[in-house]
Amino acid sequence: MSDTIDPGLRNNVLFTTMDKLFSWARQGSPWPITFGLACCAIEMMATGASRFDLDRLGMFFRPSPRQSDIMIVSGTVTIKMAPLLRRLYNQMPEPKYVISMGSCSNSGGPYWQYGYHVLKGVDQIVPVDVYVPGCPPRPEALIDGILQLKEKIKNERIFSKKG
Amino acid sequence: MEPILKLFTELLPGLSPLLPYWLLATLSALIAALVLFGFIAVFALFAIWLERKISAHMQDRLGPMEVGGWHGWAQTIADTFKLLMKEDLIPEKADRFLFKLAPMIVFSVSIASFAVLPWSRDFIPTDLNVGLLYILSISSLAVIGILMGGWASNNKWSLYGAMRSVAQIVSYEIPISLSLITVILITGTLSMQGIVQSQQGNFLSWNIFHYFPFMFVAFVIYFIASLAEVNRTPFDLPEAESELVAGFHTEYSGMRFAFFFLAEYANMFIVSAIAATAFLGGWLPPFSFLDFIPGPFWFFGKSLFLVFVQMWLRWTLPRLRVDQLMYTSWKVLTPFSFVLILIVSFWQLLTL
Amino acid sequence: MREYFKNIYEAIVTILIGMGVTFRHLFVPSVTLQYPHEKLKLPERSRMKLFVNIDDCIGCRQCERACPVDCITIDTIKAGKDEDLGAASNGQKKRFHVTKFDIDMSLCCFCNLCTFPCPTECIYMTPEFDFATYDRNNLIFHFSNYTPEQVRELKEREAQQKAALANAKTGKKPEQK
Amino acid sequence: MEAKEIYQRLKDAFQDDILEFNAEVLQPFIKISPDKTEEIAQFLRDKDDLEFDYLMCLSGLDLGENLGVVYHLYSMKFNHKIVLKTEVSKEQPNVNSVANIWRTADWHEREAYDLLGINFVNHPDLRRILLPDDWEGHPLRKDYQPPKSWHGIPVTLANEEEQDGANE
Amino acid sequence: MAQTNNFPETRFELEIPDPLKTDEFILNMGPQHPSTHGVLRVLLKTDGEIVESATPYIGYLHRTFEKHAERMTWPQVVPYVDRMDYLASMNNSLGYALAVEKMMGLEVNERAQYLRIIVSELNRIASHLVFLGTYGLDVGAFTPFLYGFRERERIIDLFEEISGGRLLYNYIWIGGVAFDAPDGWLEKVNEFCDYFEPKIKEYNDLLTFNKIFIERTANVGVIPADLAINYGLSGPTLRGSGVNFDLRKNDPYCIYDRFDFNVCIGKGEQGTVGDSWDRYYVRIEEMVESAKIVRQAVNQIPDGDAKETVPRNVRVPAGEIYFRTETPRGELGYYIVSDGGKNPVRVKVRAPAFCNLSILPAVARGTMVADLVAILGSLDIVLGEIDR
Repeated sequence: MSDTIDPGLRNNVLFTTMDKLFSWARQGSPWPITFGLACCAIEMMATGASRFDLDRLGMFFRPSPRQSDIMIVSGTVTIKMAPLLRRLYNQMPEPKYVISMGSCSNSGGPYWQYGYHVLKGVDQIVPVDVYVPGCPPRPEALIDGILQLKEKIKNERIFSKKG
Repeated sequence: MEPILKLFTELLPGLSPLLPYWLLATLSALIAALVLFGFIAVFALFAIWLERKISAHMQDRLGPMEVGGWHGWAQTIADTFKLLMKEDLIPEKADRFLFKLAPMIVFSVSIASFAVLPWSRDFIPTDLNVGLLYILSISSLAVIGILMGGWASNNKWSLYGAMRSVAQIVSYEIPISLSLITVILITGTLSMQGIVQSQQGNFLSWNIFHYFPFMFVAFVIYFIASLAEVNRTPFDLPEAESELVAGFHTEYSGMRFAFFFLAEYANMFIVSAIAATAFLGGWLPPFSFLDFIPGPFWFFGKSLFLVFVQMWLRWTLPRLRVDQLMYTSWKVLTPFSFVLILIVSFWQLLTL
Repeated sequence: MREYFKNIYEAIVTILIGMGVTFRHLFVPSVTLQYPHEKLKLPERSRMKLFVNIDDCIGCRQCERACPVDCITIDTIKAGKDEDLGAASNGQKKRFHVTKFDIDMSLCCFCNLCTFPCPTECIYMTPEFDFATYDRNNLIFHFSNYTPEQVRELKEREAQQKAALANAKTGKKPEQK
Repeated sequence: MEAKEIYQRLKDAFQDDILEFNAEVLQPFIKISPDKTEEIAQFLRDKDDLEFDYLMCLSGLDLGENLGVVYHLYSMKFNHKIVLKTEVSKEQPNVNSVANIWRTADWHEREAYDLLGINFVNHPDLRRILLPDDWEGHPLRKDYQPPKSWHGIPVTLANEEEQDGANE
Repeated sequence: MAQTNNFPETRFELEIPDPLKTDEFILNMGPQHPSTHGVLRVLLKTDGEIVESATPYIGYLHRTFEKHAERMTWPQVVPYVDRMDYLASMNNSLGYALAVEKMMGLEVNERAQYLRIIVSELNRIASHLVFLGTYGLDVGAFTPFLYGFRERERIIDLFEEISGGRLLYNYIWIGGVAFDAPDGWLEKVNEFCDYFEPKIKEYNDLLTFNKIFIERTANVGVIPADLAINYGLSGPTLRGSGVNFDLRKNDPYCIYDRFDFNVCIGKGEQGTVGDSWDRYYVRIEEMVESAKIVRQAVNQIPDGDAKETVPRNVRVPAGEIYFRTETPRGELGYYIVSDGGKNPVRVKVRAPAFCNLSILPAVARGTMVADLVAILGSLDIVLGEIDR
């Protein structure tokens, strides 16, 4: 939409306020898709459970990709799973974000050398926004990754020009 | 319509002579509808936040805390704005027209039900003389929207959810109507305002304590059946997360999903409001000396309490299976409400 | 018929019991830890990010061998005869220039196996976990404090020495014959 | 019952199809011929004094020249165990299936087929179980080379060889 | 509802089709589905709500453990073993360590043995708590999930204190354990037991004896004992069918013969023996028994150096072994072949959940979609172990 608008107008008050509002809304309610793959999924569940409580940050798990904003790739992505992961990603509506959680999805992790059936990093099939290191990452580490993502979303511009 | 019309003519005495009656009536109806819409939106936002808080505290956690400062009060507002800006996805193989229509139907049905809810002695959008009948018939329309949505999504899980929903709502209409018939037997009117007026006095004269304990049972039956009517746990089969992914709204995203979501909470309020009107004395205070507190407070408070109980149940109970759902409706609730009708009519006959 | 009423009775009673449990928990203080604001005190042994105290490293490559994932990459260049690289804090003599000591934390499986064989205890796991990044390359940690110039210099010297050694050998060989 | 006695029972019943008995190792095993596994299994399960009703494990292994299948049997009733082994050549890896004797074997045999390429004759549904249906090769064989990519998804890292070289 | 599966194959040739009979509906459940506990895919053929056949497709988490084991040295296998059944890493590495020790003929230090028992029984509780929670989710109750995780978090804290890891510990090594217990740790374990035992009542109130829960699980997915044995089921899934078989009693390993505990078996209290409720309740009871073992072990533990017997270089003589232990999911067997080198030649894992899952097509036939979810949940599968 921004192509049709005069560039001078893009930075006006209305657009920047709108931008602020919407990026605030987006970072305030990133709904992840219930999508557990392996060990990290248990830590993801633990993050969602009482001790760490993802609900606190406005995240609540949606079972359907259509209603979710972020995908937490939690665990080893195998070759057999890769096309399905890609399809799920395609089913999510824009704007969508991917958090790669744990060594396996960052780069194949412990299985990167001899794992003939393991994808060497989820970034080979979907664009990744935040890499959370750990095997598995602590719940706090995942929350830290989410906060990083929120920071990224906050700085995004929809209407006005960047910079 | 008259009360609102009267309200407007009183508020704007200069305006009323200038405009023709039909315009005035339309305008006032429009304004009332807008006010209701605003109320529904605000209430749904509040209820979603409340539900997340209540569930969190029942589970030893905190719930939304970050967005908007104090206890995440702005959480649902953020959710709504986010859903507004989401990409509007329509699955390629979906029936586009029906797919778009479904959430509107579901949502407009829940708005329509608000038309006859009595808020206080004077404030009722329309005091239909068949108010209860109107609500019963309007609320069963929602199922058409759900079926449309489930069918049009062209997703097997959605279809399952929609089919379950139809079966469920059609079955549970019966115990709902039957248990409300007992109220009609007692009050002798179908008008919502009339039902409330007949419960004047302190809380013992509410319908729920009438013919104790029979009307109490009727209330419980109504409440259970109404849970099924609005697809709440333990009857949330149409959107059973662990079975059907997200049920009939699996394929919906963004604003369309938000409509379903808002409608669910609006419906929760409606069924609670009906229960409050029919059994708990509507806008009447529990003791007559509390008359100075305005009616809407009592009405809203009672409804909200029932909404709370609905949430409470949701976070406690597992979900029924589809055949057990039917069993509950046809073999437990329906016969019980029949028996209740018999008892109430006999009692009335005897005490005539 | 009796079964029927018993079922209804049981359903009502057990539902009420369950509701009692959840209601009681409404007033139980929550166990939630509000992470960015409150932090859990981690036990001593908790193992997150690997850290190498490069001053103590003697370039023995034990950790590289122990790692099941091969996320540690070490390059060493042998010190010259007259060079004294000093000693590690526990007295072990350093014999290698550690020109490269990279740990790819995006591969690491946090198993702690590398820390046990280390003779100088210079590689260990720290309780630091919050290093999520936008770019995977940030997860590769370089510990060696040699600049590329120094490395080039050392490599050249090594090559020279090797050549000299080879020359010496070839020079020697005819003599032996 | 001791392994020795079980061996005697089997030897009496199947003569030449019982190839070898070794009691020297940690867990004594009986080597049987690959085309008689089903009958022997039936015998072991159904004889009243043997009653090996529980197949603990069925594993395939690559022995270099040949492929082996190892059965670990257990009897719930008598609390005795026995190990059966059989060997087939890599060219003709045909072993009689025991999936109809113990249903446990069903998936285990599919797994052995998937990962080692052992062909189980008479198996009700011999398909790949872990890998995708159109995967090439049998990964647990010692000489297996993973493919570069599968349906466009990279299986091995493009620069893996270089990295390996750097590590060594 | 059971008759529908026996519908004659020739039904399409009938002149007048049964008006109530609809076409088969093929549903693909998973790999991304909230109740498949990971990435299992089940292909359902349904007739309305009734499942005509359910075929599990696995391998979406095939992480090639067995190939890795061939490339790793003996101690390096342990981290990979941990990652198989990620809900019970301690039990997994215990089995591996015991198998290798038996091949080496290694006697492990007493204190290390007790520590092993304590951590693996605590891990059993933790694993069953996750089962409790996810099973609650499967049947639609959300709250037990969070209660289960609340208690599990405490066990995880204990584990983190002793091993440094939260989920994957690499704690039990060949020849002993990685660390001795820190000061005061054993008292904390006792405290945990005191805290945990009353919580069982809460779960029972909230879920176990809830009428709706009973209706959902009792008489659903009945597995008769002989079928269970033939399918090679093990662990609570087998005991739920009324078979009194627990490797800790029947084939004792480690030092389990020193402790006094009961083997819990399904009694069919709410329905038939071997239904989903029995399998569920066996696990609940097992948590109590595990707490009992933990208490005894904490009281009996001798002083000593737990790392004393850990060899610096692991040399395994040529030979082979099949060693089985009881993990929370059942019989975990390691078939290890060594040629005397520094790497194993073959490590085959007999995963309990692999066998447990294989019974699904047999049980699921003729049930409803909702029942299928309940049955799948009651088998307590972990995909990391099934696909390895």
